[in-house]
Amino acid sequence: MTATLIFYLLGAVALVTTALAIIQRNPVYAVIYLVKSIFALALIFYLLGAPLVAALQVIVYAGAIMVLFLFVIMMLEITPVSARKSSAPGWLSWTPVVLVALVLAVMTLLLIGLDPVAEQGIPRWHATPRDFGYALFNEYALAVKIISFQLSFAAVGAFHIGLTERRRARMEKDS
Amino acid sequence: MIVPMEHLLVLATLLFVLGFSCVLVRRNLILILIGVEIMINAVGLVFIGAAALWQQVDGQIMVLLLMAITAAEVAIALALVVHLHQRKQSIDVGLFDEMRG
Amino acid sequence: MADTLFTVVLILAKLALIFGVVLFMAAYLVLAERKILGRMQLRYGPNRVGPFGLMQPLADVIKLLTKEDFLPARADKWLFLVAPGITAVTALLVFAVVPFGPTIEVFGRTIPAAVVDLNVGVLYFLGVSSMAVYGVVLGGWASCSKYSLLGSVRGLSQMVSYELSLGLSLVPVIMMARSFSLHDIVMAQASVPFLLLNPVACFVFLICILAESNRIPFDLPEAENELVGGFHTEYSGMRFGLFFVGEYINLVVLGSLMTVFFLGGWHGPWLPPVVWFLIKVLMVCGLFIWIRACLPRLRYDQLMNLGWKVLLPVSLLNILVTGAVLLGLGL
Amino acid sequence: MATLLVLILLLPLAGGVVNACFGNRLPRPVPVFIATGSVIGSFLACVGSVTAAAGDGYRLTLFTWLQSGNFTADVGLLFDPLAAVMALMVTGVASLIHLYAAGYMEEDPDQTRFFALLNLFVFAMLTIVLADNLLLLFLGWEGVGFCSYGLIGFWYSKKENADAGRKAFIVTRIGDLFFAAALLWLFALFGTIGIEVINGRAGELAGTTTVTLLALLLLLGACGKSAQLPLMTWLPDAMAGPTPVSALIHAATMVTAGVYLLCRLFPLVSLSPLAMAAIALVGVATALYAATCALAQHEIKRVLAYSTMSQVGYMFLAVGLGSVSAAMFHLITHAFFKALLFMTAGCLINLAGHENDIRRMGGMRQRSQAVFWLFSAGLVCLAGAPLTSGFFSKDLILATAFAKGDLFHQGLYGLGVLTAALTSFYCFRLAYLVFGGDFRGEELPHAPHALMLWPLLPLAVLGLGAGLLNLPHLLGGHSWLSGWLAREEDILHLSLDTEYLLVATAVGVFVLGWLAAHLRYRRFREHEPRGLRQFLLQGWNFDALFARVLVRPFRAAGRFCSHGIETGVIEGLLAGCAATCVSWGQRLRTLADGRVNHYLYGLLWGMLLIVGWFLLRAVVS
Repeated sequence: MTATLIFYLLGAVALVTTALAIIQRNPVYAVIYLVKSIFALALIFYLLGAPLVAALQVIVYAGAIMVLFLFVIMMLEITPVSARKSSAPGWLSWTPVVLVALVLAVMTLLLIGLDPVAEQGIPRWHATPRDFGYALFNEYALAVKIISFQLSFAAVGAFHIGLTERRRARMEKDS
Repeated sequence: MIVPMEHLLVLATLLFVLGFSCVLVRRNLILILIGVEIMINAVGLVFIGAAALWQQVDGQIMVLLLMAITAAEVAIALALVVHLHQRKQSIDVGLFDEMRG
Repeated sequence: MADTLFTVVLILAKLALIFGVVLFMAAYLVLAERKILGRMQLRYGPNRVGPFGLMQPLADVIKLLTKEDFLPARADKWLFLVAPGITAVTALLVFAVVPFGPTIEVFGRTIPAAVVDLNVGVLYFLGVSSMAVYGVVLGGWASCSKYSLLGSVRGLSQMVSYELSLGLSLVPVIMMARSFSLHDIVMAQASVPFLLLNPVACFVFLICILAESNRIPFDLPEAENELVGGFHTEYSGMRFGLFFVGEYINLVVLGSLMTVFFLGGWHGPWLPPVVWFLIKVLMVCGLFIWIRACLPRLRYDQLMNLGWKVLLPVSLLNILVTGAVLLGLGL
Repeated sequence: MATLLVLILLLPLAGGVVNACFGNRLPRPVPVFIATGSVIGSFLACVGSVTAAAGDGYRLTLFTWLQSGNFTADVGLLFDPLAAVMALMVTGVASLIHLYAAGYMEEDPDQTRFFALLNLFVFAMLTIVLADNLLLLFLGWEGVGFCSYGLIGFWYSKKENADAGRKAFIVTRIGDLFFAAALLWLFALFGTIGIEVINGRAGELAGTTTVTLLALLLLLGACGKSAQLPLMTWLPDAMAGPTPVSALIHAATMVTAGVYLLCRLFPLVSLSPLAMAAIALVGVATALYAATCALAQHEIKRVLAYSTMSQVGYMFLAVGLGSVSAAMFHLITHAFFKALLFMTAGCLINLAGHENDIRRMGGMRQRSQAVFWLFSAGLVCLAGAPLTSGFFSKDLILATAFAKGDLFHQGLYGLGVLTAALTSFYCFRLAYLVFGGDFRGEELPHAPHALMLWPLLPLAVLGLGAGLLNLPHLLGGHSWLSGWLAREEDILHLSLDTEYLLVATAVGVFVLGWLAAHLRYRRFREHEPRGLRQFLLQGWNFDALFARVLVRPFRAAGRFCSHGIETGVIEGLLAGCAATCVSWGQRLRTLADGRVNHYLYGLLWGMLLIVGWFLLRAVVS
């Protein structure tokens, strides 16, 4: 009972903060609201029996990805002043979005109405880190490897993109 | 039983639409990326809900993989943002239209 | 219903206790640091307020509270006000999972000597401590000052670099304890602390928490002599105090985590467990102060190189070695 | 025996290939020796193997050339009496012409190429003669066409020569097309292309339209090679080539290939009376046409070219009359005396100082007695003077026509006699113009090389005496050639009176022609070619006619295709398509405006469409 209430509360928080995040002019605020949204989502994950994923959600999204965003925002000195100049979505530009949202909402409701499984509630259940680890490294070992490769590719790619001309020239001279 | 699955799906859909509309409407590159993150989160929520519904850990693993992919994506994307900012001193996506027909 | 009520009351009681103890410790750590530093530099340190200067923390608090709460003109008001709180609160939040003693039996029920005993305690610690950086970053950014912003950016990159190694250095601990729960980790060290079993992980962890706490030799975000105080340049009064206290709370928290992960927690002969725990935490804090007195500050690129090119490979290798050894021993 | 037979073919081929590949690196006279020696060797091999041809002939399959499904083409040789006679004639005349050419071409810088082509020509001609299947024959057929092209245009730096070569090549190609069609049809009918098989099974087709059409196709093919109506226009122009070429190709061998082809497939061709009549008619018409044209020509070689056409027409007439031996008899005698005439004409041209025009000759007898006698010998043979070979062979054809008895053949006979009278006339016209009176040109004489005279002597002897080969019974002969060819039915059995009458007619027209020429050309009179004279000089204006009837419509069609269809329709269509694509692309490129969110809208609506479709289906079901 309490859990259900908390779920709706968290869901509302997530929706509101996300909505606030996307209408911010200042990207720093957007990031902060999003962090809140991520926290709410992480708690929902916890409620849904995924404590490990909830923790990872906080560590990875809030602790690393959003921090990276902040880092870039600050490094580029996208101050509220300069941000104000560049991005100001007028009311008109939201109309197609609203339209899309309406269509999507109708479709979702239709889908839910059609799907018998959706009627079921989500049972109380929770996955221990042990279950999680076993499944991850047995059934999904290949996926883990592929993801690892992808991460290393991304590291190399980011390094390459991040090289400035001067550093690139220096590296070529060295090699 | 915490909550009906459909409510969770509605929540995820709304989050997804919010993220998508952010990507569609905003012109700030960083905010567009944030919209992408929101969408990925919404997808993760569906995965977690499905995992709980079927009481299978697979959905949670998918979320973990999703996070890894997101991390890679963000690394590249932010590097690109820095690069683009170096070129134009701005991250307004409307300025980067050299690929137009 | 009564059961739930009892649990809530108990948690609140433990919270109050921990708040009190930690804040007290933080306040007197400040004094201790000043005293020790003074002695090490052949000075006296504060000794005017109260006997041996023991009332000095109280005086500081009064001073900070009565000072003008200054707000820079172009600052982002809301964030500027919130940021110091984040630092202090995240540091305190970590304490929720730190066990300071064995479970105790009260009125026929088992009560863990921690606010909550999460089964993903380690991840909770990592998650919350990764939030700590927001206080530094947002505070510096909201000040709308070049020094503050530079301090924030430094803090950010430092945090991102070292958090990875921090997490990875804990993986061997989890592997050896076969649990994410801090209580289980402590129980696993009943005979031998992990410091002796896996000194490499302990060393990496130590360096990383030094960086996390923004203390010398990793105090680049504040660096008085280049950034005029870094992220808290523009802060004054109680908000500065919050940053200040947060830093020392952090010191205590990290000290207790060091104790939990590597020093065997409350385990120890003769003395009661809580006392052992306190002694160990204080020893770690003393080590921190000692390091501050002895080491120079790293240059920024040295800091980055150390993080990415030394600590990260070492901790990764350590995981491999630990795993191989555990497999070899058939554990 | 097989070795000798192969050598007949292989020696000219080897000579040609060696000369073509290495001739230019060999010292000057060596290529000539190789060429001449190889042909003489081939002739000797022929002589050596001639006994094998007696009776049914000798067959030799060397290897399988092509195999595809049930189609098989062997490289096989069929050395039967017909082939033997032809091969002997070809190699023999070719040997003498090679010797002559060695003298004639002595100073030409390009003689290696000349002799290589000449050798290859001999090889190709022998392939036609010896082939045992039609495809191999066709290969030789094309081979002689190619060599003829190369040799007519030998001095290709002059445009007329190159044009003449092209004309010969293209016109004969028209005939080849019909021959190829006949070949394919025969394969379709019989499932084989072996000449003997086809001849053996030809009876199955007796009386059908198919055989008529086949025979007509073969006739058209033969017409192309043999310069018969209507594909005859190339031969006079082919005189642009060197004289030995004219002698070898356009008198003795290649132009008779058509006759040989018809003789080869005579069992097939003879099954259709209609086709036989057509052959006879084509033959006599060409004979008459060419004789009239020869009356008005100014150039000595063109006169001879038209006479060649006329004499080949006689041979066609003989085939059409059903007398293979008469055709072959005339073919052989004609080869001798026409080769002789051409080569002597070459000597005369040299003597007149490289002057072709007989109006600028005259008095040549004073310049060289030997040439005079040699040329006279050729001319009397051509004119059909009694007891010369030409007299016998031509008389045999005319007698055969007369012996058929019906009105059609009587008409043919009449035309043949008329042609004979014209032949006699133009022969003596030539003789009077060349030898009579005084020299009318200006150029200094250029004495012919000794090698250009000595090979003519055997030809003169053969030309005068070859009548012995098939001497009729009237004169105590035994029609040896007909016997050798196993064509006893060709031997005429006429009453003595009729024979005498025919001989008398022949002698009469000969004398008549002589007298008329004597009266007209005893003294040279210059005439402007005008009216009928001009008409005849231009070969009845057939070139102009063809140009108007064939070439111009063809050009117009080509121009229509290239300008109207190619440029207008095809390129227009393509350009239109391209322009449409470009304009649509220009319109569509505005869609790609480089705005990420616009792309995303497209993505979104597409996704919604798909999901909506599935939803709709789910709702409906």
